[in-house]
Amino acid sequence: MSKALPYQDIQTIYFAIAAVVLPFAAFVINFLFLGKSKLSGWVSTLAILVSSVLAAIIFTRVWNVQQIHVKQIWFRIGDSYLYTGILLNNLSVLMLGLVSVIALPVHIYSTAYMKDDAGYSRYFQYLSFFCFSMLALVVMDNLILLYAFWELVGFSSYLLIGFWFDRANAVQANKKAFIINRIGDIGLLTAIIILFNQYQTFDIERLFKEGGLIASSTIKNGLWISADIQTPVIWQYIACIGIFLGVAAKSAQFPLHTWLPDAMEGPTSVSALIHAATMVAAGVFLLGRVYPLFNPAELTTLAVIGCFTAFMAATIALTQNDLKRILAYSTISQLGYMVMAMGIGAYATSLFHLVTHAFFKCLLFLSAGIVIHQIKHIKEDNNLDIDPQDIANMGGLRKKLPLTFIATLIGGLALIGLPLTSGYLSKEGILITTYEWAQGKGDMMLLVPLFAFFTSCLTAFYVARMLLKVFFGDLNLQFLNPEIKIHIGDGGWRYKAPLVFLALCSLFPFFSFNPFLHEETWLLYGFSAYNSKSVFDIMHIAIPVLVNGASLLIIYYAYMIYMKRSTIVLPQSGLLYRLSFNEWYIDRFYNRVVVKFVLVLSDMAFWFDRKVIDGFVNLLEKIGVFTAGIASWFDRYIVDGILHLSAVIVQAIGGFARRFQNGKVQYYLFSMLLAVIVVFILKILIWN
Amino acid sequence: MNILTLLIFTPVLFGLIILLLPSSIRASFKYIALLATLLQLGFSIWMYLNFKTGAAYAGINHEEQFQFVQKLPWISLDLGGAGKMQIEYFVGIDGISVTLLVMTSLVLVIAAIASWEITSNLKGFFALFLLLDMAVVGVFCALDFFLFYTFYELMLLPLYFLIGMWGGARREYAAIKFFLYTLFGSVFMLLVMVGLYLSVKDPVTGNHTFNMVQMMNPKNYIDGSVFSILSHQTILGMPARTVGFVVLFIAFAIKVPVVPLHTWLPDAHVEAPTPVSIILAGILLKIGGYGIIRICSGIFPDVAYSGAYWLGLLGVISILYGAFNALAQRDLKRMIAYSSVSHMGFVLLGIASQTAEGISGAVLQMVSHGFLSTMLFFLVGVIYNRVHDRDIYNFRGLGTLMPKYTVYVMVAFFASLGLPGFSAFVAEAFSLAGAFKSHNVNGLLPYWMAVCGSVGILLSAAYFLWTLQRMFFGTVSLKGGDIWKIALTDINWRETLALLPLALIALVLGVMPSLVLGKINDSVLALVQFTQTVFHR
Amino acid sequence: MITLADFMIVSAVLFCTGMFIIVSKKNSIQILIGVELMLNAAILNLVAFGKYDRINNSGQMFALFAIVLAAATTAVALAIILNVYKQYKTIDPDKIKQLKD
Amino acid sequence: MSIVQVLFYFMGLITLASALTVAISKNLVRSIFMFFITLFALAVLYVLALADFVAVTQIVIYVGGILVLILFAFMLSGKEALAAAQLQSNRFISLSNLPALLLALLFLVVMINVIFKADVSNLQWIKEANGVKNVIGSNESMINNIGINLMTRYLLPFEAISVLLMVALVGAAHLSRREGTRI
Repeated sequence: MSKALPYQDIQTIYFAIAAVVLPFAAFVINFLFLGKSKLSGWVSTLAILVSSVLAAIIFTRVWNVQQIHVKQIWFRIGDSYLYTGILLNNLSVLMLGLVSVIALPVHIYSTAYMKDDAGYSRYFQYLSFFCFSMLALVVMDNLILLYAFWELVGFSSYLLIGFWFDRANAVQANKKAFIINRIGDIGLLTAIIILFNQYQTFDIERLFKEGGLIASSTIKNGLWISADIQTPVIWQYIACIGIFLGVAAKSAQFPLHTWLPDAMEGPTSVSALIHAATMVAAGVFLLGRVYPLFNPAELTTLAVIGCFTAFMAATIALTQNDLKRILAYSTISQLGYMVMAMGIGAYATSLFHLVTHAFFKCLLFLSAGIVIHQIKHIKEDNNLDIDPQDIANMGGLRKKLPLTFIATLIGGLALIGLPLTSGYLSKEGILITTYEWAQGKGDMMLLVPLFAFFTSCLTAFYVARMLLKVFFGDLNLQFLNPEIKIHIGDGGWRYKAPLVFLALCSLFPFFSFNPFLHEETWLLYGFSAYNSKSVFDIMHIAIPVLVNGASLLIIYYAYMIYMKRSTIVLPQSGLLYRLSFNEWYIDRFYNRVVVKFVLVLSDMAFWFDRKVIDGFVNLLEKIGVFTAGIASWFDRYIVDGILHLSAVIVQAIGGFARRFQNGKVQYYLFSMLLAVIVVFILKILIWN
Repeated sequence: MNILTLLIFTPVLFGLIILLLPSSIRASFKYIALLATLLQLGFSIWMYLNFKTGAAYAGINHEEQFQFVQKLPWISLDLGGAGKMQIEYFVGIDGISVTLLVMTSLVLVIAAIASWEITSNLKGFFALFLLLDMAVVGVFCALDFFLFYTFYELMLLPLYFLIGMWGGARREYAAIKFFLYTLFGSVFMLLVMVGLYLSVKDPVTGNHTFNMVQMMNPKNYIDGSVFSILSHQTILGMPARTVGFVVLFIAFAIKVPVVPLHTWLPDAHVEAPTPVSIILAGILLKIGGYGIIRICSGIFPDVAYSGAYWLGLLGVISILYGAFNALAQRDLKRMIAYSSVSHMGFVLLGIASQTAEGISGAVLQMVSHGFLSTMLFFLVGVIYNRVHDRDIYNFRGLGTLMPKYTVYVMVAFFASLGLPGFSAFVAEAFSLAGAFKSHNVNGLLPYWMAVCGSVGILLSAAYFLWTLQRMFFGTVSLKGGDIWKIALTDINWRETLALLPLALIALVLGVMPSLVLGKINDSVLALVQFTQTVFHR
Repeated sequence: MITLADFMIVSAVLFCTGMFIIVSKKNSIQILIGVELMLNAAILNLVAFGKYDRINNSGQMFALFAIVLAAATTAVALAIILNVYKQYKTIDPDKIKQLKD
Repeated sequence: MSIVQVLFYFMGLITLASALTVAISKNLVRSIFMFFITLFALAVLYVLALADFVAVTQIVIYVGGILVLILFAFMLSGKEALAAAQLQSNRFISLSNLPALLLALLFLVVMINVIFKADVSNLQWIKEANGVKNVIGSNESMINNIGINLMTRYLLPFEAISVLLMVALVGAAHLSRREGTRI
């Protein structure tokens, strides 16, 4: 420990360490010793239970009280030291508490939900590992470790999405999730490297605290000036873009959102914990951590992208038939709200929405899990060939699954943002702040609150559609297959307790005793330093009234459509419908253009490698062989040839001479005479 | 007895024993080889533990700071008027060598374990294996250029035969390609070596010397000699020192390998038997990186400084190009071979940055890649041994058939793609950080290089995950049908014995990089200090 | 007046005829005849020049010697031919190729 | 043109014609007889060259000795020789004879050339001989002179030749004796 701390703080730190490490210990125990045992679920649950208790204690000790930061040297590289440490401030303890508190019911739920699965222990290994990474992520005090756990969170998400690794879709989805997350990771890594280069430290506190290194650096004349380093300002933008990529990948913001709907291939309990409540919130958490880095223009961009994501995801959710996909898009949409809130400066409101959303979305997913589970039961009991997640098959489950219905209803209403729910508090806060923010920015920026309102209305519609299709009316399955037997119910306490707990947390009293005014939420006081102070005016009443009124109207409209089938329905073949149903063709675009492009590029690279580089090498080789051939030819025919030629000449002369030695006396005579005559002739011709 | 000498020559001793033993007990050869490598590992671990750190033991260009030094006259010829020819048996290590030595010894143990699969001509195989063992260890220890070169060349011969005799279908092509490539590099290296020899005088004895440490001191260069910095000699119109650097760099770049000199690697890997692949990827490539650090930037720091941009560029190209190529492969071994190209690109990028972070990252990456590529090739060997096929498309759903194997594959893959917690992450992150920082520190590399380099991390995720998804996940479906299904048994204790230490080391190095960085820091700092000051006017 | 040149031309033609016979004929006896023709050509020359040595008669004297010697050689040659014929059953010199290497 | 000259040319023509017939003739017997004619014609030519003694010797030794010897040899050599002789190419100008013919013609050309170039009639010693009248007259006999010279001036060669002749005769006798196993 670098500095002397009071005993209680040291204890807090140990608590924090224990809270983080316990799930890891559970993971190790499960991995090493409890390979097949059902005990593993309870080990993990126990670990997370203790973690959440510790987190609660830490929360009470740190929240709005103090900030604790301890660090220790991890290793030295060159001249710079890397530290490992724990930073407990309002943000991290909030997240610490949130993650462990959400994880606990999910664990309990999972022990029941996964009980028949062959990979039960493996599931809890992964889950514990995820909890460890996520908890560590929120308490780490430096960017490198933050990044490390950031990626480990992605990795555990990868493992969990591909939990049923023999399903082709699941492994496609987890690959996609990891790679898209990798894009974000690279952005984040680049940003971290840029910051390291600029400030020579990874320490979050030193960088981002009030009056810290970030705050004291300036941008002037196209240069980004910190204490002793000047960098072109473009690198500040790139750092922000990098962080945004990280956020977009983790929190499923446009354009990197496409992995999240596919990630629903994992077990539903996983979707509830990771892809609704915690991991996807890590992006927003990261934004919260590095908030001071962004300048107003960048924040505006952030707001616009968040708003766009919210709107886009909501439109897609309108037409999806897969229960989990609807929820996934609604998650994207709500995350868009959070990012937008960060962008407009509603730091605290954004985090508030994060928290409320975590609860009600987790609740929704767990309920959906029960619904799907039960439909699957029906499917298995009756050997039907249906998709258990398709809401077209459902209906009327209200009576069969009363608790689930109530839980879903509470979650749904919170998602819409109707009063008395926690969602109302946080969402209205965002909408109001958006409106206030846009007021001073010109007409274009008014589009942001406008779209935010519109998205809210859309939310009301798709939530209503989902609720109506699942719980109201009659069970479509029965309608289609009248003879099926149905034995379903809410399930045991391990299903019910988490639902009840989360449903309670999704109601207003948990956050504020005033069900209508979000300003009175205790959570907001924790971040007063960042949150833009807003004056209380008429809009604070007008906007909620307006939005809720519109929502109610929409719900009524949906009710008319789906229950009474009396109202005009938008055509299901129009451009808008197809756009929505096909998820704006973004995935298809990625597959057809980006992935193809990369694959083509890699094929080209390989072609280049084989044909050009290897071709060149082989050409050299051929030239070599050819030269060698020439050399050997030369050797054989020229060098040896000369030798052979002289031999041949000698031989020829010999042979020629030999022919005179044919034993014929006359021939000898003839030759002799010939020689004589030649001498004579020469004598006459030449020497005369 | 000097521990380094012991370390270098232990394997040869065992190799001789194997040669002398009758072939009738050939089954015991692998145990003898394993014993030799284990003994070597013991020595290197002892050295690692006794290795002193601190600025006073930095090494690099201070002969007295090297540790475990042994210096004996080896070839000493009186050439009359031309002075004395002075070649020494001079071995010693500093921070950069020590970690690589430990890595090498461990990889050799694994390679020895992997040699269980060899069934033909065991005597020849293990004798060559141990000869190779000696040569690679010798390269990391040698401080005399002539000795270095001797070991360097000595590696080629056993490798050529190991690939050419125990390899796959196209082994002869691969062996020849490998041999020619590396020979091409080293022949020119010989010329530069001689040039350096003629340029450098030992200040004590006044003779020409092959001592590499002496070569790093500009004062030892004879005025007007070819490589003297002051004389500005030229070769073919280019500055002589640049030519010398480039030639040496090419020699080592072939080993690393740097695009476009890499094409021997996939062929050699694909055709080589598993233990040779392991040695190739685990150790040989590191010799390239080590050579660039110790010799290229040690003896020609001025050129390394001025040419850093191009080095970095080659590094980035290697990263991206190797990654793209890996993405296009369908042969598992070839894919891993290309991924090696990509990962070694980080080494080059780190070295080019000439920052402490970059070079430390590069060395760490070499160590990490040594373990990980060993693991990867061992894993490929496992599956190849069972069904004699490596085509990614021919497998599906191995995760169900071979769960333990899949766990190791996942560990190896995720460690390779730079998952935090494994060694490659720290190495790659700091290589990139160093490359990025370099612009501010010494202005060598532009910012974008680091950014482009990081894209390589993304691509490595793409090809590893694609392979995982294609081969290991999904429902079981094999090209060879039920025969394969029976053949594909999960890993046995021997394979576990090889894989588990590697996986643990990758993990431990990821969590505690100080195990490596602690030893190399002083040397790296000294090197950075040295390259930036010594040869600059 | 018969000039020396006339004799010599006759002798030359005779000589050449003899030579032709020697070289071309496939019969040892004919070859012997050729030899005799050539000798005679020589003798003719000797005789013709012998006209200009009245005192010593060297030309005629050597002509006589030559004739006598020719007789002797012919005798020996014929003996050889006969022996060869006994040995080889032929007198074609082409068939007798023991000298060939 | 005197009668002597005509005779010379006539005899020369006979000599040459018969010699050529010897050369051309494929019939061995015929060629031997043609040779006989040649020798006679040559004897006449010797007479014309004022060497009557030589001419006589020629006839005696050649015609009487050598020719008979040859005929005997021919007869002794049996049928095969005869047949072989018959087998010879009967054409004078044939490919196998061509080299020989060419050679002979070349020699002829060269010799005639030499003869004309040498201008034998005007040789130094002939002129001198003419000067001191050391020329045999057409009406004097040289037999006396030859006999004296043979026993005085050319005694040594005469004796040497006699020895030689004896050796030759011994050799001929040795060769032709009937033993056959030797060689």
